[in-house]
Amino acid sequence: MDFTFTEEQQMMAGAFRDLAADICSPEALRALYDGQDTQAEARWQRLAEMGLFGVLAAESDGGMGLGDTDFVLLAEEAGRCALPEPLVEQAGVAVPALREVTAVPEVAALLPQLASGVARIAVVHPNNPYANVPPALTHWLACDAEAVYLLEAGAVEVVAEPSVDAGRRLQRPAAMVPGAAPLAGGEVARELTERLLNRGALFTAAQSLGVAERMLHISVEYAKQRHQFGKPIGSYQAIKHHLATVAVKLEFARAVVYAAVAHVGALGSRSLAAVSHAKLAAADAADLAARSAIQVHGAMGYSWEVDLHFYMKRAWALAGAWGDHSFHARCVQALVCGEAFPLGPDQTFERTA
Amino acid sequence: MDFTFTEEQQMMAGAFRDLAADICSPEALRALYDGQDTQAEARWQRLAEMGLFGVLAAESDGGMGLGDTDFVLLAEEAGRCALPEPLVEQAGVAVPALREVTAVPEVAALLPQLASGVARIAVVHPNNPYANVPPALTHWLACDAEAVYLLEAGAVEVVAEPSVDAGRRLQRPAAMVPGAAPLAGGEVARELTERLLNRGALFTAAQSLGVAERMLHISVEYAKQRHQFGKPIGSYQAIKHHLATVAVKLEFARAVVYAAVAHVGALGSRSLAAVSHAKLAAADAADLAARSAIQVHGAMGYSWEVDLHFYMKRAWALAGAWGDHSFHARCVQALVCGEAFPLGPDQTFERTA
Amino acid sequence: MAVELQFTPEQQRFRAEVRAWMQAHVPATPLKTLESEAGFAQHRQWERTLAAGNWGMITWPAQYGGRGATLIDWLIFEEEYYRANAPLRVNQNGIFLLGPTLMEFGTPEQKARFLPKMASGEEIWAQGWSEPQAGSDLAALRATAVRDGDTYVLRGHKIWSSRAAFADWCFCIFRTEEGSERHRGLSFILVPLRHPGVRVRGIRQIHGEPGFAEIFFEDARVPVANRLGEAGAGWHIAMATAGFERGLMLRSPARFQVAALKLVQLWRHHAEKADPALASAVAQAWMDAQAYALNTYRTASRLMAGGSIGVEASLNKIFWSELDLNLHRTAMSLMGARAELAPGAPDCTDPSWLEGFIFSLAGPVYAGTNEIQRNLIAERLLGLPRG
Amino acid sequence: MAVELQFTPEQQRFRAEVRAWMQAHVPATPLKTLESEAGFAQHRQWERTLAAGNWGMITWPAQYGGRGATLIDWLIFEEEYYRANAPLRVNQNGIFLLGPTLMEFGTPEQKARFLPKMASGEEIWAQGWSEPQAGSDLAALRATAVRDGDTYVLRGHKIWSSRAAFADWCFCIFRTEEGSERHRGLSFILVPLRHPGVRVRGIRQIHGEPGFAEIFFEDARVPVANRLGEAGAGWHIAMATAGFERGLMLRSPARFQVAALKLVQLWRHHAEKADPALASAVAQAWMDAQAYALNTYRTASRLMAGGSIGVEASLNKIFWSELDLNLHRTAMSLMGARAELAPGAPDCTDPSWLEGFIFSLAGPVYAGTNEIQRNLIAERLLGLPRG
Repeated sequence: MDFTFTEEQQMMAGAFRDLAADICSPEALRALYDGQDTQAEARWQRLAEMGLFGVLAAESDGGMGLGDTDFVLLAEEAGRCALPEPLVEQAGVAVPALREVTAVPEVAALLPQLASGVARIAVVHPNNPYANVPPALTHWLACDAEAVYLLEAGAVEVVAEPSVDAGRRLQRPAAMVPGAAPLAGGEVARELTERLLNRGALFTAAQSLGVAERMLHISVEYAKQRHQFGKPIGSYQAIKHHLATVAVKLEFARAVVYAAVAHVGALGSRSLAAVSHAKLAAADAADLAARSAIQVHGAMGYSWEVDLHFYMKRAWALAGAWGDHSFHARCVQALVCGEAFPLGPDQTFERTA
Repeated sequence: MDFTFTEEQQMMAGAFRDLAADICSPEALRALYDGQDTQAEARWQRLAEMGLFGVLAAESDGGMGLGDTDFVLLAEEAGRCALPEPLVEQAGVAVPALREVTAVPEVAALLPQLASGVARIAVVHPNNPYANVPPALTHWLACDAEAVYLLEAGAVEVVAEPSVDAGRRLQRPAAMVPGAAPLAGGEVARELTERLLNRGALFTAAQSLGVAERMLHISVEYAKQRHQFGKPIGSYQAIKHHLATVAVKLEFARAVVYAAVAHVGALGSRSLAAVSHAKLAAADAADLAARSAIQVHGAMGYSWEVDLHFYMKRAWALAGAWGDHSFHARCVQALVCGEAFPLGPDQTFERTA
Repeated sequence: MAVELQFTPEQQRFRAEVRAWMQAHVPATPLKTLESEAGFAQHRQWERTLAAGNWGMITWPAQYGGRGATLIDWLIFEEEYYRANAPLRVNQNGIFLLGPTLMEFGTPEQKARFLPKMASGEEIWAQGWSEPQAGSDLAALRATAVRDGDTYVLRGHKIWSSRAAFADWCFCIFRTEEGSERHRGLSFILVPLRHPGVRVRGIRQIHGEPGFAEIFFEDARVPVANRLGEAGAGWHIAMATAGFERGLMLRSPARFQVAALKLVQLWRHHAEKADPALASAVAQAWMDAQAYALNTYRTASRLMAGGSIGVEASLNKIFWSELDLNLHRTAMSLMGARAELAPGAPDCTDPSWLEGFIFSLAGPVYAGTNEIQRNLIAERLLGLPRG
Repeated sequence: MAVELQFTPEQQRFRAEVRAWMQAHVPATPLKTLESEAGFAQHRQWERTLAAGNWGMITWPAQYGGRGATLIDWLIFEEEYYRANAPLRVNQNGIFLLGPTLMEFGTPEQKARFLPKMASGEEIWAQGWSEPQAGSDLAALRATAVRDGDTYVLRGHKIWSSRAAFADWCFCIFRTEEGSERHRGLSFILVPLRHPGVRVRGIRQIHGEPGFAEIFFEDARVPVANRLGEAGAGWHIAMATAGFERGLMLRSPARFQVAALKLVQLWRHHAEKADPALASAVAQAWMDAQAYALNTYRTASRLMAGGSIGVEASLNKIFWSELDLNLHRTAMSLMGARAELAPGAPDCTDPSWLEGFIFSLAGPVYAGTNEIQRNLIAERLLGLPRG
């Protein structure tokens, strides 16, 4: 029983954070918002150089062969810097899913390409209808309860669905080439689809933690320097209590997200509840952080010229991605109120439903 | 279109408030809580002397022949002083209900007695299973969707159901004399029962307003005189914001309750929604006032020796009386989300469903 | 018997008249946003149409282009206005804020010069009060107007000025007494925006449009006759204007009732897969909009019976801003994955939800933050000691 | 790989051992409330039973009657303790607060004199810190201990002293330096409660039972040897004790997880007629109890890896107190008309909900109000300036 991350895990996250400060600074996001995003490919290359796309890939595929726990802090950093590229979907969702079907030759061939970042994949799921698409997309991973498809980008007709978050390039597949053969069907497809959603939701929750902490940090700094009525607004109890309340929500959401990592590879009601709980708790923390940030910044927080809005919009976007509030809330309500698995103080870390 | 009360209406409420200060002071409530309540009959007499039981009774029955709007401020005062006796149930609920069935000789004979306070009635309804019983009870008014019964006290076997609010003497009818003849059945009974609930819920909401305002007042006074860290706690922003938030909730609940008075005599979905809205808004205001009062008083508010708990317990009790939260919330949800009547800005004062 | 909550036959006739006119005149296709130049021009034209129908500001006296209507009539007008989905009022700073202020403090010449063109929508007004270092703490403002014969020379930097990007005139507060502090030595001055030494720069909002502007005064000269009231009376007059802003006119309930109705319809569309708790949020939104409407009529009755608006303004501000935020947050939850889609995205079925949500975020902070309103309530209504 | 959230075989064996012992020893019929004299005696007896099984305070070192158990073992013990519905710990002031304080600051004689009898449940302790004018602002306390040779003469009035109505001893803070102010000149003194010059008066709580007591010191004399630490070190020691109070021991998550499970069962009983929004409140209660448990294990891991508890204590205090309040408010809503029924009313099916609700109301205000905790978080965790 140990809830602490290893030094290696923290160092890798720290290294990514340093990289992000370089390639995904507020200035970079401003350029992107002003329609001059020339850096997408360059960012992708830098992420690839650090090997981030291969964290969950097998070493035999050129990956690091690490586990979900090693990835969760990276997803958090991707949220903290509001990374535009879908690192999380490719490295955290698609790769581990495809590792379940390496028997399929095209998958075996693709995995090393995905791990190196040469191939770029977008993932759609019934609960994630709008895929955040990488630069120079090469493949789609699409699924429903019946079947999972791996398709070349050219084989899919797409519709662009611009987001209020200019850092997300959303597309929706409009039609696939007729008669595309599914990667998997039946039980295998059902399980793949469930695990895809588990990882998508959990690593989205981790991003929400990161973006929430970023907004809290920005608000605290602003509250220290902005003066009103002759003293820093951060010395007023109302401001203090807003931000302290965010800190509380964030602290406990963090524990829930980290604990849920152990469930993403599993199936069954207890894992579904743990993942949905994580998604809800992290989204709530990010939502509160955003509203409190506006309270603290006043009209200033409402301005395009202040960094805050990059992270606020990411928080709004993540709330609806990989299962929206209703989906995850109904999931927890049905399982808990229906006692789908034993509840109680001795059950905190149980895995099996 | 006029939302103001007449001087007469305000004077009558003021007179009752003065009387309450005399017969229903915190000292009187303390005696009652300490089990030495010798004043119930005396209080009843004083209420009768002021003619309060006859406010809604016909002048021909010795009443004042006034309307529900004239009674709502009195119900509010009954809440403000946490009156133990069921003035509201007898004068505000039973009398107007019985006036609909004066064709029944025993009703015609009873009304003058109820208006004068000589007769004392308790009212049970499917949504108000525990009746607050007056001293020297003489009659029961009991109803369900099928039938309405008027019974002599002796004819009903009752079970005492003590409340955490020592100011409420609750009883539940366990059995009636077999074969008692209903006052009314069929459609008449259904309508009587619906209007009984409307008045019971609306005048309970008015009492919640009064008890909420009392708790706010007590908290404000305490916050002015209690010092911590060298200044009155009422000068701290956290305390100010707690109490200001109560004031906001109370202000708007008041408008909702006063507007709903016009609906209690009517039938149909719009009236049900207006009354349920009033019950919910007033109960929410009282609940928030109680929690904020505890916040302001600290451990002191938690003590038997401070007046606050008399009013806090009344607030809790009223929340479940005459339709609990779930009943009224489901009612509004079903009617509004189901668009049972036209919604929109031109509909604010519509009466018909 | 009082608390008579039915409209009189006259009021019902008035409602019918407004409804008929709106049906006949409200543009079938919604106007472009008034935060764009083209949209601003369209909204200016709409104000002319309203004025032509004598609907510009019905509560104003007839001699200024009004109808001398009562507050109740005003509320009825707004109900029909929003019910008809009529355009936003680009003229609102004029008709709700400066207009009443001019009537109270203006000279006959000032009234004659400014009110008719305001009424006709010919001149659109902006408000120039806040400064980078003077937001909630307005008395900290620094912009100066130095007297030079019959003119004032203006220097300073105003910010968060609504409508200013495309408006014609701005009513501002300047420090006219050198070395004066806080509330003293301020004057209320009317300044043309297309004028030498006046530079206007739009501030893009998080939705990308310039909802507000900054105004830079670089030795701009205006006649002393543009000063409203006495020199040094600026704070007093500004507080009166703020009173109008916090009064009943600006945030009439109809807007929220229309939004609540839309939310109910959104719920019905999503009910099958929605978190059942959102049903209670939807019902709460309707109840709150209804409560806000009822309390507004209650306040209007009080005012018409000779009362004056005081701290209720703060109660109203908190209530409508929280109701608006909760209502739009509920809508965003209901829309799920679609909530983030930008106006113009194929699957973005109704862009007004995202725009409304973003606008609602500003509610608790503008026109006096809700924190400040709570302090006012605690001190003025509840009588708690100042911090 | 870290974040390994499975119990070791040893930990699983330990859980089984606790479970078996609890099954064998927890009284079948619940004890009377420890706020009554008879109930207090029953709870004292239960402490003796626990001590006999060496379960009194498993985290204490063996020489003081403990098992030197880890924090994780402690959490497992609590899970089984609450799962078995075992009695409240009448001994908690001793084992959680004074015990650790004595181990850190006591002389060998003091440890030998007090710890064993504390461990055995023979001596039950009360806490005597607050005074009528010194609640949240503890440094304002006035009670004095005047040195007279080898004794202190105690004068003053303590209040909100938990367990004091029937306890044997009280650990108090007195002003030992005449004319000293605020945090200076205070000493930490152990006082017998059945003692000349010491008068204890129960304070009835809103549920009618004396949950707390007032203690009046009227020239009570205690030996100087009863002082813990140096004269004037009282504040420093009290802060250490407060640290233990805010630490992990006192509010272990199991209590809330058991309550959440009961709430789920209450929901299932009322689901048919309940506001569907209450389903989400029930699910939230379970999620929050789970989150509190997870975060407690997370903190425990950090502490076992050599970290120390700091401002997390404030985060915990806010989280559990709000979770407890929301959980019980939801239960009261679900019970509807029955919620107000007093224990003993025929239709009062489970009095623990009303009692728990009333207790939960105190959560946000005792052990440092949540306002104060938020100030601490803002200043110590977020680094915001002091007000």
